[in-house]
Amino acid sequence: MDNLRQKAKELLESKTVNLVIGYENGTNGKARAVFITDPEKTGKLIYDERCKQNLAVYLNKHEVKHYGKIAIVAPLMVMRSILVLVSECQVKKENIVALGIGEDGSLLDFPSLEVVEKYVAKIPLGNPQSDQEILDKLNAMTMEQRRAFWQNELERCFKCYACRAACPMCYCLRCTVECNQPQWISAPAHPLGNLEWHMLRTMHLTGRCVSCGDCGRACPLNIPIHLLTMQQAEEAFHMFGVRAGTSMKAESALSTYKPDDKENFIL
Amino acid sequence: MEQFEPKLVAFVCNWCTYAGADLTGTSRIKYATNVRIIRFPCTGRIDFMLISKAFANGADGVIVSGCHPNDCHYTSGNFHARRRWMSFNAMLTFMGIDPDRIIFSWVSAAEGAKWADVVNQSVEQIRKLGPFTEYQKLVQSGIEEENFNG
Amino acid sequence: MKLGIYPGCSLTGSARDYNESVFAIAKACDIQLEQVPDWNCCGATAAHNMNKELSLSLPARILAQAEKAGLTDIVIPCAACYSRLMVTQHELNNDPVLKNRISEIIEMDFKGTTNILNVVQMIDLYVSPVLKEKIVKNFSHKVACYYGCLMVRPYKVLQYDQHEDPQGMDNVIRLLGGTAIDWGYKVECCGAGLTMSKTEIVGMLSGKIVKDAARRGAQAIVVACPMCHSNLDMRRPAINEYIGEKMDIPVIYITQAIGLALGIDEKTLGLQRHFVPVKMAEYIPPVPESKKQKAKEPTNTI
Amino acid sequence: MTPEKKIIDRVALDKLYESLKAAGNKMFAPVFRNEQTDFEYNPNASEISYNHIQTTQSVKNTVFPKIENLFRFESSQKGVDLLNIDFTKVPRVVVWNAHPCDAAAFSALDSVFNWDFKDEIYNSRREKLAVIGMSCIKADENCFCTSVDLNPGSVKGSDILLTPLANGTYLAEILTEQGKAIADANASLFTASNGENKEEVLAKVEKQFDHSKVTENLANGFENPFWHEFSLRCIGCGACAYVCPICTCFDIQDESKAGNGRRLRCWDSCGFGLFTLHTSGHNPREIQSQRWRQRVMHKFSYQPDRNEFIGCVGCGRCSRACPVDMNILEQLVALEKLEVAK
Amino acid sequence: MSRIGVFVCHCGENISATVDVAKVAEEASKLPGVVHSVDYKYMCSDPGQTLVKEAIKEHNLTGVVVAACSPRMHEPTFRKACAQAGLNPYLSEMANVREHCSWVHEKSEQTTQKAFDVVRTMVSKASNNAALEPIKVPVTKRALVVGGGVAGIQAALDIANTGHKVILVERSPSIGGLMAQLSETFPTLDCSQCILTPRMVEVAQHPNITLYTHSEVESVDGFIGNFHVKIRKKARSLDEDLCTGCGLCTTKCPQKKIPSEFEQLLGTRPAIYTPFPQAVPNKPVIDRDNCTFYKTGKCKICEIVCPTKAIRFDQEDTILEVEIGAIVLATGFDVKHSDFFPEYGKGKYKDVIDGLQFERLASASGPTQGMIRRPSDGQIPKKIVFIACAGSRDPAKGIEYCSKICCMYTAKHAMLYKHKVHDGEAHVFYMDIRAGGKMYEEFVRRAIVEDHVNYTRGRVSTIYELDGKLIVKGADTLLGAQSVEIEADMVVLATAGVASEGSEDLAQKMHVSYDQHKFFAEAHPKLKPVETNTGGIFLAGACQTTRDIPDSVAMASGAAVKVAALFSSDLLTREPIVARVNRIPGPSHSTCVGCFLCQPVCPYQAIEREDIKDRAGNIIKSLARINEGLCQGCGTCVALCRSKSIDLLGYTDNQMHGEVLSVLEEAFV
Repeated sequence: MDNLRQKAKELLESKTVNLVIGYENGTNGKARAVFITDPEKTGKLIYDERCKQNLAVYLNKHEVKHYGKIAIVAPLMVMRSILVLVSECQVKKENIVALGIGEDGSLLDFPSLEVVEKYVAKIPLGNPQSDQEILDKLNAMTMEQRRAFWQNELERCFKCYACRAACPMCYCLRCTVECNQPQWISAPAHPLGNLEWHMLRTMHLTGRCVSCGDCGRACPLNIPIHLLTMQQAEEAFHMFGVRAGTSMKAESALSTYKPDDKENFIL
Repeated sequence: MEQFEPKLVAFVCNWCTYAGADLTGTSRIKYATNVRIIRFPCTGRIDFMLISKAFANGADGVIVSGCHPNDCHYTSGNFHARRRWMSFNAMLTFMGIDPDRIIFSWVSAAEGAKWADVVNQSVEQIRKLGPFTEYQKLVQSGIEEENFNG
Repeated sequence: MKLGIYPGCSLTGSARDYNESVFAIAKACDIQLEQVPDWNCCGATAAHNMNKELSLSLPARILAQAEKAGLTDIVIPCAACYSRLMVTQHELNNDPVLKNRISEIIEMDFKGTTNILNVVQMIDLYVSPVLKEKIVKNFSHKVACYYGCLMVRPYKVLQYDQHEDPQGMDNVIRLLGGTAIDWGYKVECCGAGLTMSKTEIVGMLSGKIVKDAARRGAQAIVVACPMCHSNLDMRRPAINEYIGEKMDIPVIYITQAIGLALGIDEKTLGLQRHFVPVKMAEYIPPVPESKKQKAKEPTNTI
Repeated sequence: MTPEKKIIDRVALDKLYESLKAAGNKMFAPVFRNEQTDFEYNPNASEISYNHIQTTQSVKNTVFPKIENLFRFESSQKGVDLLNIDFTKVPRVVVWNAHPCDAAAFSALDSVFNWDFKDEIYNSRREKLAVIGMSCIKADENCFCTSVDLNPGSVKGSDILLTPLANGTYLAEILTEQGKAIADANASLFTASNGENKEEVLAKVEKQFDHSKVTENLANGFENPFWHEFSLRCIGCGACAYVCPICTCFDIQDESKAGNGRRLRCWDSCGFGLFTLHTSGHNPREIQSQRWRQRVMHKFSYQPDRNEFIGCVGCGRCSRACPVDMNILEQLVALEKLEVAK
Repeated sequence: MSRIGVFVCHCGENISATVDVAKVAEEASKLPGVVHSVDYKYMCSDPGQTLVKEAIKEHNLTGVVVAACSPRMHEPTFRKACAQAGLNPYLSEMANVREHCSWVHEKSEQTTQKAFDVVRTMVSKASNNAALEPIKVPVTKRALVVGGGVAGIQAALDIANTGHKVILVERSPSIGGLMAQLSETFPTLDCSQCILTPRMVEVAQHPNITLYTHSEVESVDGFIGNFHVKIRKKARSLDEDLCTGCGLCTTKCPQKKIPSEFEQLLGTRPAIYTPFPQAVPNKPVIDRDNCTFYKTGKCKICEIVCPTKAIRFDQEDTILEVEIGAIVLATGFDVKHSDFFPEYGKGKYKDVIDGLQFERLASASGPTQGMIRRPSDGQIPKKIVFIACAGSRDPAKGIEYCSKICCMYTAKHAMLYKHKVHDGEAHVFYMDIRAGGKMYEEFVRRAIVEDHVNYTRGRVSTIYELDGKLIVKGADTLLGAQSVEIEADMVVLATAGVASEGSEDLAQKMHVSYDQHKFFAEAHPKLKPVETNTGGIFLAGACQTTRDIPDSVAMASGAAVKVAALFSSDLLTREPIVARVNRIPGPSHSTCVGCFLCQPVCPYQAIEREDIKDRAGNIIKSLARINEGLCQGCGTCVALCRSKSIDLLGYTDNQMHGEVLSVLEEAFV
């Protein structure tokens, strides 16, 4: 933790970066994002198991971009999100300093994002075990059971779009749900509208989701929507052998192909 | 009782399947009347949301068809489409929406007979599955309940 | 390695020697052969000319029995049976309606998933790979491999070997250290089903086969079909009559050829059952001490 | 009317619930499900939660549902016909076991839906609504009703306010004619009270700030850098607005097929980037800090000015729902202390 | 509100026989936006089109829907009609109620209902149509002809003679193709080389033709009028400018026994060789696989003897990049060889040869100087059997089609044999004799009547060798399927003609479609036989299906005219069916967020990066822009774009979405 604060302090003092995004103690025992410009305030920085939010979501935020060069406290899912955002031209890699956090919570030294790529390449990726267990349960169910499960869950959605707002990859200026020529998604939060919205979100994140689970955590109604994108992340890996957030090259699952991709279900 | 006549919509590419369906016509091969064809320039153009729109608007089944791999008039449209469909299929399966409602196929401009088979098979398959009520009932549900009875 | 086997009528009757040799080499190569339980006639050769449903139901029941017994792969030494079962599986798998109809008739659930092997396919899969270390003495003879019709035709259904010029047995013979001659009658008709009704035609058709093989210096005709065997072997008198001279070229089963190379004695292989004597002296390899005694017995008796 | 006080015990309480339900009312009561307590229509008496501090969503759903049908339309050769909602079909609803903050919120909603245009649909729902309140005997660090002129035992907005007493029975304050009607119809379930004092059982909620001071500071703090600092963290979702008992922003959506369809009113939020986007491309609230400011300003400056009420009942739901810990109380306290140039 | 006219065609009886066209027209008139709806016997006819034109003026229509045949048939026709009536052609749509409806369904309520549904759907599309302006692109007036056979030669010469530059690419060391290998040609029996070689020389000397032999097309990018082609010039190991073609090297080369491809392996050639004496260009090439120097590092005799020191052992393949406006594919065909037929010995009988080999035997310049000698022992065959349809018309062999040329050349072969071996006996086994063509039937009769060739109608089941003879076992179906056995000295198989090797790869490089037999597919079987579905690429000769010399030459000239037509104007107008990235007012400028995931999916590299700058020149935003010259309108990027910022003109999201809703609007009957 001290190394983290120290490193952040140095970066701000040396003007290497103008802003440090990290975690601080929030209200009522929660941890939350903090934005530090003053080297003296880096003492606020913390890192512990409460620090779950995917801070990469801020990198694309209009106000935040204004700071130019930014250092960001980056546990694995943040590293991967950064790589995705770079590969999708949303952040310039020279503008990002990743304050990497290792599995054990220690500070990692990342002189450049290329090093991050190498680091990520070495780590076994996949969904958080707890979530994967639920996925396995769901996959073991019958089609009918799964339908019932999701219908019950998704009907509750009231479309506050916290899932969208919390996701670093949902950075579109105008989301498809906001198109009304044509009306791709029925906007009202009725069962069809909700199903269409969550289908769309899931498909648009297929091959781009880094399984951070923030969409699920953000949902005020505790709908486990993160399972949808996590399942797709696994599918994409099994079907196409690609995982999002492993490289800065633009090779997301749905914008690339192999001539010999399997197609067992096609007549 | 009279047997259920499913409604199917077919999203086909202009160069292979649409031409193939034309050939079915020129060869006077007969097939079921339940399908309506919508012509796209390429399977790569077919947005997955159109498939769900078709269901939401009363389709019991959807056929998606284009050029065989390597035969795409635009060289790679069908490859990209294929990945999109694979992902879409996987998602539907996970959400418990029967992917058998969608029939994917490759039909070349030379396969007029195959098109007829694809259509007939699909119609039979969907007829077996019956009307896609579980999807269509989503459309009306929700509001009246909320407002009046619930 | 466990395989199902459907013997059919001939292997338990006129072609016992075939049956014996199949089991003998299977044993030698640790292939465990399990009979399809409660099997019935395959309907060859008459049924499909008389009643289509019957001709499909009979084999369908056999296959259903195999499925029920959990036999995923079954070997069918008799080419006629092989043909009937293959045809049935092919037709039913391509016609769901008919499939259901037949299932009703046989009152059994027929999936059509069984993997059907003819004897050469079995050899290719499970015998050839181990031949090298098991051969006691090369079967170094010049033979004419005769395939006939049922084993390779119709190609559309069987999808086996190159039907115009099959090589399956030729390759096996080569593996055994023998020479398979190139000749003109590999897949010509032997008269097949006419063996009872029109013996003289069998005499002519089979005659041409035997004659060509003989004049090209083959020491034996190698077959994998009981029908061919009986026509070329049992009908030899009629053949001789047609040719006008006595042909003594023997007709042996591919399995017997293998057996000999493996050093299995001729009785176990049923060689003594042939009508045209097999001059064992020419064929039999020197056998291990223990069996010397046996090997010396006169062997050209029928 | 002069409020009456009665006593009702736990068993009778369930009976009262069932009898109201049996009387054809749609009961809207809190239930614990999916790891959260939230209101539902017509749960069984046994399912109802009485020990929660706060529900995820407010009770505004009963009068202002997340989506509602304004009217239907059908087009024919002649033209388009509008088919209005049959208000007689609007059901009687009893809000059961709502905390004082929720009960109080209704008066705010009333003025929002009536201050200029009289919203027929809202009013028709409101008329058929009865509120059975429940004083709070516990609160948490997100509650601040006392800072917005309410308290854990406020009677405002309730037809009957129940207060759980130490002895397991409930003090029932019958506050309105409608409440009286309910009590009378079920007289047998109530017993007379003998001056029980609810104050001692009520939750203790410290007053955290002076809202008039906040309002005053806001009036002068529009350009204050405070907004930028405090809202950098905000990711601009609609969670706070959707769980808020008073937020009433909505969006109009038409759904039609082959010229027939319906017009729907759906919840919306001033926190969304597109909320104020003009067709011209101009967006008066271009960045999140401006949107967040709007939310706070609206509740603590504009509404007090325009409608003489504070757009907040201190229920603390937004703070609980926020995925990034945008804590409203924390900010109001800071705003009270904010140094602004007069 | 749009004002749409609906025109339902009877197509004679073709549609009206199964569809109640009057009802469809009547129902359509009730659709929202439809102001005029009629049915007529032949919409595509002149009066039919006039009907449309007048209606456009009279009802000032904003859209037209013609319910008739497939748009692939008549869309252009009606677009033109609309244009003539002053309506933007892209405001017209066709409802396919023939190929997709009346022809595939029986007469019934459902069929009529379907027809109506299709019409309604297209009405909805038409109402979402926007007027589009054709895109103009410049044309590079240089043609590429791939393949130097007679078709390629003819196409190249015809184009060159219209005054345009032509590049002719040939895979082998010399042009000439199969025709150069033929002895005589039917039905006139004139010498093939005598008529071909002058044309070959003409190509070599033509100022407008650049000839690249021993070369192949590496890659093709771009689009009609603007192809960018890479040509691999394989190393000849020779400086072509220095080489005089004296041929000394070829005579001195120690390697002499290499089977000659040109002689169909019946003759031999050295390692440095020209395929045949009249080769064009007459410059040898070193066959590196068989050259002693390349194998052992020693020899270099050719280098020593070469008077002009033209040998270049270290020469490497070179890649030429050229800008091309139009391409003619003339890659010809191959014949199956005798090893394709197990029943005929699978190539193990030396004296069972294919037709092309016989051509070489019969050719005066061939390995036997025109004497018919059998390959095994050089004896003159006294009894020869020709088997027609070897492989052709044989589904079991995977060649269902008729190779078309075999009947004729078999007759020719039999004749040539009889002319050369007077005491010989020639038998022909055939299925049918297909001698359609000027003087063709007469030619076959001559073989039978004058030259006494024995024609036997029946198939040959097998051939086997016996005591140096080939036993041909067949059946004579005209004599009651009586089995025939002929003891022949030599057998000639009229083997099937198949797509030339590598045509599949080439098709994929060129983005042209091909049929199940790998022959290139024409754009329309009758009306566009020389066009392909890919603009600017045309077909000549046997690469489209096997054909004989006159057909190939005719087709080549046809393709040449198409090219000339394309080159006749400086600007080419292209269909405006292209993708566009939306633009909206600032500060956003577009809903595109510039993720550029669309870039890798574009097969034409048409998606570029555009930087929006403020007045100070700082980049405000980077977003995608489509190069309309390169875009071919597949729409893959459109479906991929998450923010729906790209749309495809002519197939917009609104139109496709509208179609889906509309097609499902009414209950089916």
